[in-house]
Amino acid sequence: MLIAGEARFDAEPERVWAVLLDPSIIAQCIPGCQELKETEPDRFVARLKVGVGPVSGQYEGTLRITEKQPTTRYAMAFDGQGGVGFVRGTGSAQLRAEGGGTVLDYRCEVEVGGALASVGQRMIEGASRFLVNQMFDKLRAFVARGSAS
Amino acid sequence: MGHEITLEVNGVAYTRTVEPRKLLTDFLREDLELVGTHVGCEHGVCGACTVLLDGRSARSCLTFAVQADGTKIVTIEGLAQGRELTRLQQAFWENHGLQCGFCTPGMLITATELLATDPAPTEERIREALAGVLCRCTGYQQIIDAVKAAAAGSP
Amino acid sequence: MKPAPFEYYRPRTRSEAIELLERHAGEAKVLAGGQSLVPLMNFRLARPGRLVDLGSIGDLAYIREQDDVIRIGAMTRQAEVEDSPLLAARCPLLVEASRWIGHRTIRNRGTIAGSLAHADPSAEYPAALVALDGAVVASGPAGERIVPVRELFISYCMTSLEPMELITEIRVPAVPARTGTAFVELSRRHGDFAIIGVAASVGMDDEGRLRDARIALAGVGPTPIRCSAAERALEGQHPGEKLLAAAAAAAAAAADPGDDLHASADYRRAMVEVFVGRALASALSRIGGS
Amino acid sequence: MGTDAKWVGKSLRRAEDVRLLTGQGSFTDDLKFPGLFHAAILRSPHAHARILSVDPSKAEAHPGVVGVLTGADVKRMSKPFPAGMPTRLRYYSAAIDRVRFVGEPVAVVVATSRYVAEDALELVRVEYEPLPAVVDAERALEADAPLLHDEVGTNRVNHRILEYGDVNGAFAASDLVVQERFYFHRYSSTPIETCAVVARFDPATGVMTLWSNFHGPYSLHSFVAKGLDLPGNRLRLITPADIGGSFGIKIGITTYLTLIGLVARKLGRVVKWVEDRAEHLAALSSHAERTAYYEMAAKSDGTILAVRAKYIDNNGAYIRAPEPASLYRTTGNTVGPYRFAAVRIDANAVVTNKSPTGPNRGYGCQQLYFCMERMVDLLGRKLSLDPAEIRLRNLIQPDEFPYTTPTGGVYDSGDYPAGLKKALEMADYAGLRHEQQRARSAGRLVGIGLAVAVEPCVTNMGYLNIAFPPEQRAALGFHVKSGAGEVAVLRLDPMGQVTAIVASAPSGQSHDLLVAQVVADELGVTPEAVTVVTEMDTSTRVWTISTGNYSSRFASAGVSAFAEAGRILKGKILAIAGHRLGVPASELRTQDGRIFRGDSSEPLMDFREVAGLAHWNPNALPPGMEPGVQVTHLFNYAPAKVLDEQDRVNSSSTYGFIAEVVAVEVDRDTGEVRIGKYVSVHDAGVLVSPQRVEGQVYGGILHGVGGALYEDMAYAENGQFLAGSFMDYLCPTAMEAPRVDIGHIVTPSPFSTLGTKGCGEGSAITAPAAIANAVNDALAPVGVVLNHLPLSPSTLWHAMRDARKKAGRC
Repeated sequence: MLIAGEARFDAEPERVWAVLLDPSIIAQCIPGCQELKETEPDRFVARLKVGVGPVSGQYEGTLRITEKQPTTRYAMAFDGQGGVGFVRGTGSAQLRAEGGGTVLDYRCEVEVGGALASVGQRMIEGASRFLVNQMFDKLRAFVARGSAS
Repeated sequence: MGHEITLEVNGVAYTRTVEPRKLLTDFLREDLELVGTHVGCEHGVCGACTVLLDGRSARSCLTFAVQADGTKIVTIEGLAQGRELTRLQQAFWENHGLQCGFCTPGMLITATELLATDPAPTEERIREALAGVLCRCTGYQQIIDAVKAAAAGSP
Repeated sequence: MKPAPFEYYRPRTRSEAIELLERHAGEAKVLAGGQSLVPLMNFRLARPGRLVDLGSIGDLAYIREQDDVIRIGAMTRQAEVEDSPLLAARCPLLVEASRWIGHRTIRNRGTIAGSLAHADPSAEYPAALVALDGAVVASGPAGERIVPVRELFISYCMTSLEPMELITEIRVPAVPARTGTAFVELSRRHGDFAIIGVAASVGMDDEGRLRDARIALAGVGPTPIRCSAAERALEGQHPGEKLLAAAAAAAAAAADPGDDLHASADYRRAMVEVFVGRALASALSRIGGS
Repeated sequence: MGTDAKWVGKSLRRAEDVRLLTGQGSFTDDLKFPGLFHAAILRSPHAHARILSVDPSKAEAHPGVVGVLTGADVKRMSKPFPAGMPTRLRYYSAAIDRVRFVGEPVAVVVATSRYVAEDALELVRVEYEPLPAVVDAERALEADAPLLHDEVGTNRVNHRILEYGDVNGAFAASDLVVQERFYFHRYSSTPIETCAVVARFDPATGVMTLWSNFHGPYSLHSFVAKGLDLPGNRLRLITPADIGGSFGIKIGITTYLTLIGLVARKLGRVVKWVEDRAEHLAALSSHAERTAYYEMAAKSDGTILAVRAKYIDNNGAYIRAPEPASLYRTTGNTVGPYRFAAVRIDANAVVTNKSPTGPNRGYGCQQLYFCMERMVDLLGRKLSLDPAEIRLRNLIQPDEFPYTTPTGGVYDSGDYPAGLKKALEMADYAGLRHEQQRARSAGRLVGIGLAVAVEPCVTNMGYLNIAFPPEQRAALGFHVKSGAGEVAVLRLDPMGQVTAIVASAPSGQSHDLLVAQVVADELGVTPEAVTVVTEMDTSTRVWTISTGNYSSRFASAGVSAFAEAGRILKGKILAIAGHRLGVPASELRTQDGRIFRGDSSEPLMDFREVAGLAHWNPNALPPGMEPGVQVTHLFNYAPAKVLDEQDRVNSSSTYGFIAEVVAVEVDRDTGEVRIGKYVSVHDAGVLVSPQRVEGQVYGGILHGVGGALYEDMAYAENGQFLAGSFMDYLCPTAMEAPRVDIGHIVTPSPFSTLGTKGCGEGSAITAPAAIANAVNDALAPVGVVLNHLPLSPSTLWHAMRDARKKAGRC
């Protein structure tokens, strides 16, 4: 499943970049993230409690930053296992300055397995999009806060 | 964790303590040893677990036993009066309305409700009502014929 | 396939229910009819820590009319909606939509508010109430507020209700004079989730021009979709094949479907066009003379 | 056959129905056991992954948990299952170090309740390393495809090229050749009762007792014994009286008999596992999906000369016995009801990251006839021959029976043209075509589809050897197979009452009733007077390697066994009576449980007196006669011979015939298919109970309708299973079921005792073909040809849109 889109930020790419790579901020923006621990540079373990509507689950997993080109591009790989299945995938983000702000193009290739896929496939795509949007909304709020301060 | 519930099943009053998550199907089968109600999917599609709950058909796999506190339930075991089969049961018997018999509790309960509300249903109505119960043996034709026969039979 | 453990509460009053939701905000889930929630719990896709069962709150099941507004209690079963003579006369769209929900056995337990709160975009009542410009009464610790149904749905199975809020009533305007309504649906099997569903209502003035058309779609986006462009295209026009086709095409443009096992996005979009056409034709045919 | 049959041929009520109608049935999950614990199975969420570690400690510590079985235990306690083909592939009841399909068992947790066991499943920690997955069989054959079994070295785990007759000559002599690719998808009959197993191991005697709804045992008793690493006489399989349907699908239970047996043995507890629907759909069984390439050579008058076909069967992650038999079970009837004399089959069994396959109502036939009947239609279309006409030109004629097919089948009896003509007549074929013309000119998409097929019944074990190439078969010690039998046990108790003991583990097919009718006729009693016992117990029942409920056996082999047992028993009754009365037994007859001489209506003795004598006073019996009055009779079909060197085999024992006519309308806007008319004519030989036969036909048709239009065990490219609930796996309901008109023709089988044949697989093997032909006929005016299933509305709509686009471009 491919989730792609763009997110706009009212701040220059440098500022957006700083927010995007700040683990403490990321932890607050990933929906349902209860814990994000950096085990070594660019490697994290995470605990998530994700809920979309009535569907909810606990996941434990890892997140690796696999590529970093400051202020322009980064990529990551993630995987998580929960009671009813797993989620794994890769994502990349491309940043560019536009009209004083930043446009972030993202592409996420997400694979879902287990009961989530075999029973919940009807809802996964919609739910994933919702979660991605939720994350960017929060990120935008952080970026805005930073710009204001 | 346990909740005490009191309910009437096939005319018999029971009081039992149940864990909230216990499905009514499992309660009937395990706690009351009424194994005539069958488990086929546990997500409300196959209909094998259908019972009458306060006179209306309900999926016992989508109902927690705690929810049935204070209700009156009829299962397949409670349809016949003593050894006397109901007209519907008789019609199933005569029309080969069952092969393996596993969906039969759902079929009988659903058709019982249908005939109680519509004593002379059209074939379309019968099909629509029975569509809530899956059967993999009969292709439904002899079940539909049985319900028709029961509807047409003299009271 | 057995649900995970949970705490169970069975309040006797609304306020008791709201209190429980407030006390366990975020952890507690409302159990109304359970016909959507319990399957998810059996698969352990849903695992609420606490369930607040509304089954014993006495005054939540009713259907009555007051000042051309139909008021339906939250715990009114879908079968009761289906069977209601009042709704058949004053809000036939809801009756028609009910018949597409699962099977009778499901409708015996499923409730109208449960269906709205579950907010499955493929479900019938959300689309029907969007088309009818219905509203829900949301009751919470701060009292009651009226939420128009079109503001209720925010995404797949997500509503704008607060975690400690409860739908206690549904309000729907009674069908105005010289107005026809229709609910049509395409599903793989009888009783299945809609591949697409269309709720339509259309009125006609004394000159035979269409007025106040309202169209909502199920199954083609993360929420029910109201087809404003299609509605505008109909407003004030005399009905005709071309007009209906144009409206149907406009509705298809509003759809935002995805692919799944049963239907491609393209197919769903095309079916919006087909079924909006069918729904409008059916609604038009039902416009009474009086 | 019995011309004086009093009960055979009547539609009677079944005695067992009363218990089923009142909720008193006895299904496996209904049985009570003291000290019972409940198992739940942890399953792989990955299609393909290495298992790096399994840590059950948290689960073991969970309150209520008795213990956990992991792959390490399975490897230690059991042996890989045997396979019916030459292979190095190792298949265990749970994954050892690698998972190969979503839903593969990884661990078993046993607890005080199923609820608690499922709680603890979430506490078993498994570390996986995902591997690339492959779900498409043709893709799996490519050199760079992910390899499932390193020890095998290829995903093509079985391959045979079978050639019969002068294929090249026939192609050279033909006027035209039709070529096509087909895809027959994966679906399953999904019985409403899922699998259930209760296991108890007695360490003192070393006996493993397994209660389950397995409708075996046949050859799979050895399969389970091997898996459990037990001698056969230490494995006791018990099946209660009621099984909630199977249609072959529950044959997949064998690996669970093993797995639950292992956990019961490890933990020293009585353990029950009831498969839930999610487990059933993801991991139990289905038939093998088939990609097939066909070439059909014909003369310009429509005479079919030869077929060349390549079967690529997708058998999922493991080859589980009796697979890869879906490739070979139809060998004898490869030509169907047609006369052509040359066939070449390139048979390939391929493993992929899907769940393992097995028999599913029709076992190999639905794939065979879908392709064949589509080919005949395509040929007819090319030659502008009506589908009925081209079939009539190619059918085997009634005077040719018994007919030996080029592949070795021996068709016992039939009148195929009469069967097809009857179906055409019942459907008013000419009228339907006329209506179609009118509908078409009004722009409607109306189609008529035909399918004819030979229905093989009672598998000859000999065909299983085809999976081995001739050079291996020639080797000393090769396990040569043949035979198709069934066993009947019949006795008069000391009070003179009749008991029949059936070993066939019925799952709704009314074996009880058929036996009662047949025995009643043979002995001269009423069916109600016969008590039929159907519970199976491999330790106490008499059974054979082919005993069980599969391949439409019972009405053919089972009925023959009981008819003959009845005759033997009657012979003994009369011999005893004759001896006692001093009358030649040949002058005596039985009626209503009494014994008469000649035409006299004066009873001389009754069964009670005969039984009393035989049981209580055996020394008064004729010299040399065994005491008691009971018969154990093993019936075997003589034509069920071994496979010959040219791979020819009579793969079944009796062969029925099916002809169907289906009329459909396709909604041009939505692609929905509505079945307007469905006519199904069957030759099942002599009918013991017409109502039961009709029940089988209706049921078979709906499985075919489901397969053709609704049901799809769909997988994503990455191997994730997508149809994991009955919300997405779409079994047709009463609203989707067509009303069916059934017709019968009867050509008694000369091979079975009463002239009966089987009919259990029935129209499940023809309906997909008939419906596909009808849909293609409907869509012909819009230029759509569909040679794959399922025919979902979305699929049809896309095909119509693509055809429009293509037409627009031209």
